[in-house]
Amino acid sequence: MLNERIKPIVMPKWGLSMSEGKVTGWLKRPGSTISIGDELLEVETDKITNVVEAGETGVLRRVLGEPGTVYPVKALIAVLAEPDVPDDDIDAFINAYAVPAGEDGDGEAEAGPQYHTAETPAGTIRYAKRGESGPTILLVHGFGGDLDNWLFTIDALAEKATVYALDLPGHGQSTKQIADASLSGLSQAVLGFLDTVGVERAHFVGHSMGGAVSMRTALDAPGRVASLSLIASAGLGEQIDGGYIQGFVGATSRRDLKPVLETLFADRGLVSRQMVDDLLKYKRLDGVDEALRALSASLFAEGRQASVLVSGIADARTPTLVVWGEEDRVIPADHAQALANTAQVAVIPGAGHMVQMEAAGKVNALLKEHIAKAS
Amino acid sequence: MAQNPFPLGKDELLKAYRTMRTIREFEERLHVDFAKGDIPGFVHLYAGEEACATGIMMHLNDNDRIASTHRGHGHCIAKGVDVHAMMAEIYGRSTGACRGKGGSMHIADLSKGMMGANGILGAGAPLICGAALAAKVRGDRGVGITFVGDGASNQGTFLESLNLAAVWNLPVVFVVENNGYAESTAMEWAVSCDSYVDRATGFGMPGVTVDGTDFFAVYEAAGEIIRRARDGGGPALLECNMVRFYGHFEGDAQTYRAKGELEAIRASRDCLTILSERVIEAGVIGRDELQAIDREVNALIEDAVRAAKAAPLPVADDLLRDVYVSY
Amino acid sequence: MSRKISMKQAINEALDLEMRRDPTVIVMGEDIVGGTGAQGEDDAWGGVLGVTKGLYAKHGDRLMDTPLSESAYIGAAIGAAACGLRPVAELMFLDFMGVCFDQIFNQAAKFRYMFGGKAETPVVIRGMVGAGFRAAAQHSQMLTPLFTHIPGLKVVCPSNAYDAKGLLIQSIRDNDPVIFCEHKNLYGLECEVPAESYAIPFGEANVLRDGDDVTIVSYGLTVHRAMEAATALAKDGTEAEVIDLRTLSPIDWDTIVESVERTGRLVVVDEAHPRCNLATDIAAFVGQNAFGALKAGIQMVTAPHTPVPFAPSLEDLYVPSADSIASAVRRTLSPKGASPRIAA
Amino acid sequence: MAPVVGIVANPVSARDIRRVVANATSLQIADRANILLRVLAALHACGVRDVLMMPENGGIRAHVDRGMMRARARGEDIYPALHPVAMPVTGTVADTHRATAEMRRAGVAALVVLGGDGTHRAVAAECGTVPIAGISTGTNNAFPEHREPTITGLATGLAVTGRVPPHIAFIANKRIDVSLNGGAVTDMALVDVALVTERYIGARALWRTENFRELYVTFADPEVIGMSAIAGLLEPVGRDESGGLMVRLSPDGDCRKGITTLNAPIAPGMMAQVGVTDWRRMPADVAFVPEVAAGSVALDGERELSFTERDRLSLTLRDDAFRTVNVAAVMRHAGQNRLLTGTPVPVTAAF
Repeated sequence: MLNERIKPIVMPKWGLSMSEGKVTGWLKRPGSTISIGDELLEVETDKITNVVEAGETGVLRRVLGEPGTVYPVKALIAVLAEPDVPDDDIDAFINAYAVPAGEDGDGEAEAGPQYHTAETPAGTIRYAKRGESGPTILLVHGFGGDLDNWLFTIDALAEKATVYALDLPGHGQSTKQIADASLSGLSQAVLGFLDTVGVERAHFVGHSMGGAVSMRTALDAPGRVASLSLIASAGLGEQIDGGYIQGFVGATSRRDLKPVLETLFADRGLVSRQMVDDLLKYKRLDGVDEALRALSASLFAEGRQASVLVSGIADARTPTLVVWGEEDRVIPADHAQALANTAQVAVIPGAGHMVQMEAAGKVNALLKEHIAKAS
Repeated sequence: MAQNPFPLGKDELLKAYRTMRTIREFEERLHVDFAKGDIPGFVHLYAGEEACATGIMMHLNDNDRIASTHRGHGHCIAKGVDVHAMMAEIYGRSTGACRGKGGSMHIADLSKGMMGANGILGAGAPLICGAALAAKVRGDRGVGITFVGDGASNQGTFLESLNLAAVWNLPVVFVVENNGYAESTAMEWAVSCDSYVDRATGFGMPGVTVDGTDFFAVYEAAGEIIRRARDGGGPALLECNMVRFYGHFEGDAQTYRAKGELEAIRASRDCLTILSERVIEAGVIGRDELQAIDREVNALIEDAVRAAKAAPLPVADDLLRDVYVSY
Repeated sequence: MSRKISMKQAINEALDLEMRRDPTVIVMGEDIVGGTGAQGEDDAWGGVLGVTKGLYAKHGDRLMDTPLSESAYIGAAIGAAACGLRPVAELMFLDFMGVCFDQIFNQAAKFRYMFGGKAETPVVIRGMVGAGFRAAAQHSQMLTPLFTHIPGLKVVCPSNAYDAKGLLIQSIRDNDPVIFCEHKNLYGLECEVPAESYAIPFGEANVLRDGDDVTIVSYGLTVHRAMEAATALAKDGTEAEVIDLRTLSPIDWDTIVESVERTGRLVVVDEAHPRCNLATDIAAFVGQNAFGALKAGIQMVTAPHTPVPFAPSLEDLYVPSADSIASAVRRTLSPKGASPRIAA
Repeated sequence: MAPVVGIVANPVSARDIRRVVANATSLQIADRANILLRVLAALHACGVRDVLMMPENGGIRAHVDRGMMRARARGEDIYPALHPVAMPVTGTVADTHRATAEMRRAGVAALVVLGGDGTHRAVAAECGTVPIAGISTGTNNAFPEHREPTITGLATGLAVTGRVPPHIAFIANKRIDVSLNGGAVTDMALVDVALVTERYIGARALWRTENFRELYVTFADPEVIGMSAIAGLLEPVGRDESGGLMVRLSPDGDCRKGITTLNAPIAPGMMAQVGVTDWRRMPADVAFVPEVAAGSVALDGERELSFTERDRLSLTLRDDAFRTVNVAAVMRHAGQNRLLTGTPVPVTAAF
C-alpha cells in the first residue's frame, strides 16, 4: 500500500495526439513548498510549450524529470509530499511507480473517441465532449482557431461539468462552407449544433471571435445562454490588429505564418514548429481560405471590428466574466473594461491573446468559479 | 453571270483566293526581304502549297485546332492568324504573335485554334490527338488537324499518333503534305512503304490521296474527311501531293532537284493559277475581281512589313517573362 | 477527418478528389485501368502497382488506358492541356521518359514562352522514380536533375503521404506542366492525411527537424535516411536541421539559405547521379549566396556515377544511406571539415 | 527471240475519297508489288525473259526489285529481266500515256495493267492493237476482271508465246469516245461516261448522285459496282454484244411520279436510290448529244472534263476498239491441250 500522502507529478497529456513531452526546465527547486497553481516546470510537446501547474500542495521532495529529456505521458517526473513523509517511503513509491498501462493506451481507449461529428443544419460540425455531470459548458474558439485551443481548458472544466468544444464552420475539421459569415450566422450554426446534440442551455465560453459569437447568441437567444465567459473577446470595441488578421489569412508558408502566430502569445517562444505546421495544414484545406476571407471581410474589414455588442450585453442580465491577457497584441486588453460595470473582469499579466493557453491555470480557476456561481 | 457549278459560293471562292494569294504574297515578300538580310534566323516558305492549307481550313472554325509544321506560315494565314502579328513575329518584334519570342517556326494563336508551328518534325501529331481528345471529352464537335511533311511522316510520333487516334477513335485528320522532299532527300527513297494511304490502312483508318495543287480536290476530300471526324467517324489521313516553289529553307540552292524541275512545276502546277483559271473559265468570277484582291493583298503585306519594321523590339525584361504561368 | 493512409492511397485520393471537383481532369496511362479490351475483369490492375485502382469504378471513361506508346499519349496529354483539359498522364516509370522527352521538354515546357505567354499547359506527368526495388538500371533512376534543368517544367518529389496528396492536388490545379516524381519505395509508407482536399503550395520546403549544428537538405526517399542520420547524430549531441525540399522546381532557396546561415554547415543528399544534380545545384547556390555563413565545406551525398545495379547487394550500396549521411555530417564538424576530398 | 511483255502498274489507284465516304479497298503498295512478282513468275514460267515496265515513284518498282534481288540471293531463277522505260516521272496520268506509247513502239506483245478502270482507260488510249491483260487494283474495277494475277500472267505468257492461237487468246472490247467541240478535246471511257452538273473536277471520284444526269455504258453488268451498276440493274448488256446502254436520271434525284427508282451500289459499300427517267440501247458508231448543257464528264468513275453551255459535247460508242487477253479462254485452251504438262500427251492418255 503506497503512502497516500505522496503525490506524484506526472508528464501531463494535453490533447489527443500528445504521447510524450520534453521537460525543458524546472521553475521550482527541490525542497520548495508548493501551493496549488504554482508553476512547477515547463514541458514542450511537438505542438506547444506550456507550464505545468501544481494541482496539489506539498514540498517538492524529488525532481526526476531531467531537463532536455523526453518522457511519455503519465511518466513520473516529480514527487510532492509533506516534510514528514520519510525518504524511504518516497524512494519506495518511486521504485514502485509504473506508467499506468492500458489506461494510457492509444488515447481512444481512455474515454471513447475524443472527437465526434454532428450533422447540423450548418453542415458537419466536429466537437469534443468531456465530463458527464454538472452544468453544461460550450467552448467557442476564435477566428482561425479550433477546439484544440481549449487543450488546457477542457479537461480542467470537465472535472465538474459536461463540456462541449466545437469547431465553428470554416474551422478545424468542421464543414468549410459558411452560409452566412456574420456573427448571427455563426450564432445560428452554434445553436443548430446545440439542438443536434440535445443541449438546451449552456454556459458559453468564447475566445476572441468566439466571444462575440457567444454574445450574439446571448442577445438573440437569451434562454440558451446560462452565462458568458468572454476571453480576449471580440465585440467589445472597434480596435483589432488588422495586420494579424490579414497576415493570418494571407500566410501560405511557415515563414509567413510563424511571426503572425507569435503575436498571439506574450511569450513568442511558445509557437512551436508543429503548431505552425498544423495551422498550415488547416489553412491548406479546400474552402478554408474562402471561409477565412469571408469572415474577415464580414467581421474585421479594414482592420476594425464591425460589431460592438457592449451596450446590448451590458443591458442583458446574463452573468458575464471577462478575461484578458495583459499583453494581448491582437485585441487590446483595455477592451476588458468595456463591461466593467456589469461583469467580472480579470486581466492577467504576462499573457497574450491566447491567455487560456498561456495562463491556463488562472483562467481555468476563473472559469470554474464563474460558472459555479452562475449555475 | 453563269450559274456557279462549284461547291462553294462566290464569296467563299473569293475568300479562298484571297487566302491563297495572301499566303503567296507573304512568302514571296519574305523571300525577297530575307535575301536582303532584313529577317533574323531562318524561314521555310509555303509558296506553291497554298491550296492545301486553304482547301482544308475553309472547313474549320476557331474551335477546331491545327498543329502545324516548321513550314507553318500558310497554315497560320489560312487558320486566321493576323498577318501583321505574323510579320512582326518573323521580324522579332514585341508586337509579334508570340511577342517576338517564337519566330517563324513557332507562330501560334490559340484563340484561332492554331496550336503552333513546330520546329520538331512530327511533334504536332500527338499534340493534335490531345486537342481532339479535349474536343471529344467536351463533346463540342471540334476536330484536330495535324500537318506533317512527307519526311516527318517517318517520325515515330506520327506513327504512334495514327495508332492512338485509331484506338481512341479521335476526331483527327492527319494531313501529309507531300512535296516530294524531306529537306533535300527524296520521299521515294526515305519512305519505305511509299504510300501514306498504306500507312493509314495499316492503322485501320482510311487514307486518301489528292492532287494538292487543285484547291477543289483538297476542299472536297477534306470536307468529307472532316465531316466524318466531326460526326464521330474517327480519324483519317489525307495525302496532298504538292509542290514547293522555294527551297527547304531560304538560302537553299536546291541542287538536289532535276534540271528544269522547278520551272516545270511553276509553269504547270501553280495552284493559284489553276484556281483562278478554273473560276474565270466558269464565268463565276471576273479576272478584274481577282486582280482587285491581288492589289489589296499586296497593300496588306506592304503594310505588315512596314509596321513590323517600325514596331518595338522586345526588351530585357521580356527575356525572363512567361516561362511559367506562376513560379 | 484525418487518418493514416499510405502514399499510394494518398495519390489515389488526390486523383479521386480532383476528378470530382473538376470535370476537365482526366487520367491516362498504360494499364492505369488495366484489362481494357481483354476478357477478364474491368479495372484489372489500376496501374502497375495499383495506385489508380478503383478510380475507374468512380469516374469511368475519364480514366483512359493507353497503348504502349509514350510519345503519343504523353503528347496527347500535353495537347489536351493546351486545349483546356487538365490531364494527369501516368508515365509508369519515369525512366521511360526517354521515349517521349521531346513532347515534354520541347513542347510542354516551351509553349508558354515560345508563344509569348499566350499558352497554358496544365498537364501533370506522374510516375515512379528511385532505386531499391530490385528493378535494375532502366526502372530505378532518379532523373530529377534532367527535369529541373528545363525551364518551363515544375518538378515535385514528395517524401510522405500527406505531402503526396497535397502536392498532387496542387500539381493538378497548377497551370504549368508538372513532373510528379513518386518514389516507389515510399508507396507503402503511412502517415496522417486529412480526408479533405488540400493543396500544398510549390516552393515551400518542409523543415522536418530543427537543429542548430548542421543543415541536411534532401527530397524523396533520402529524406527518411537523413532523419535516421539526424536521430543517430542527436545521440552524440549534434542537432541537425532536416529540410525536405518537396518541390525541386521551384525550389525553396530561402529556407535552405536561412538554415545554413544559422547552422553554418550544409550536407545535401540526392539520390540522383553525382554530376549536375540537385546536390551540386544547392551546393553552388549556397556557396555563391551564403559563403560567409559556412563554417565548413559543403558535403554532398549522392548515388554513384553508375547505372542502378540489379544485385541487391550492390543496389543497397547505391542509394545514400543514413550512415553515409551521418559520416558526411561528421566531416563538416571535424576541424578539417573543409578539406578537399575527391568523391567518386 | 522471246516476246517482250509490258507492264503498267499504277501506284496511286485506289487512293481517292471513296476510302472515306465508302469503305473502299486500299491495296497496299507492297501488295501491288507482290501481285507483280506473281505475274512476273508466271510470265517467266511461260518463257518470257524480258519485261518492260512503266517507271513510277510510288514504290512498286522498289518493292519488286527487292523481291527479285532476294530470289537471286537464294539462287532462284524465276523472274524475267525487268527494264524500266526510259522516261521522266511526273506522277500523273501522263506517265501511263507515255509509257504505253513507248512500249507499243518497242513492240511489246501484250500489256499487263495493274490498276482500276481509270488506269486501264489511260492504257487503252495509247495501246493501239497491243492486247491488254488487266488486273484489278483499283476501286470500282468494272473493267478488269477479278482473278488471281498468277493466272492472268500465265494466260498472257501462253498467249504471247504463241501457244494459244490469237483468235482464242485475244478478244475485242468496246469504248465510248467523248468529243468536245468537234474534236478539239477528245477522251474516252472503257466502261461508263457519267454527266454531272457540277463543273469542278474536285476530288475526281464520283459518289454523289444528286447532280448525276446521264449515263452511257459500253456494257451493263449487274455484277459490278459504280455508276455502271445502274445500267446493269436496268438492262444487262454483255461485253461481247455490239453497242451499249444510255440512261437518263431525274434532275432532282428524287422519285417523282412516272420515274423508275432504283437502288444501286454506286460505290463500294454504298447503295444509293436514283430516279431514272428513261434508258435505251446505244448503238455503235452513232453520236449522242447529251441533254445536260453544262457540267463535268466523269469517265470510268472519275471526273475528267468540264463543259459549259458554249461547248458542244458528243459521245460515240465503238465496237472492236482495242484488244484484251481472254484469260478464261486461254486457260481453258491450255487445259484442254495440256499446254503446261512437261511433254504434251494425248488427251486420252490421261486415264
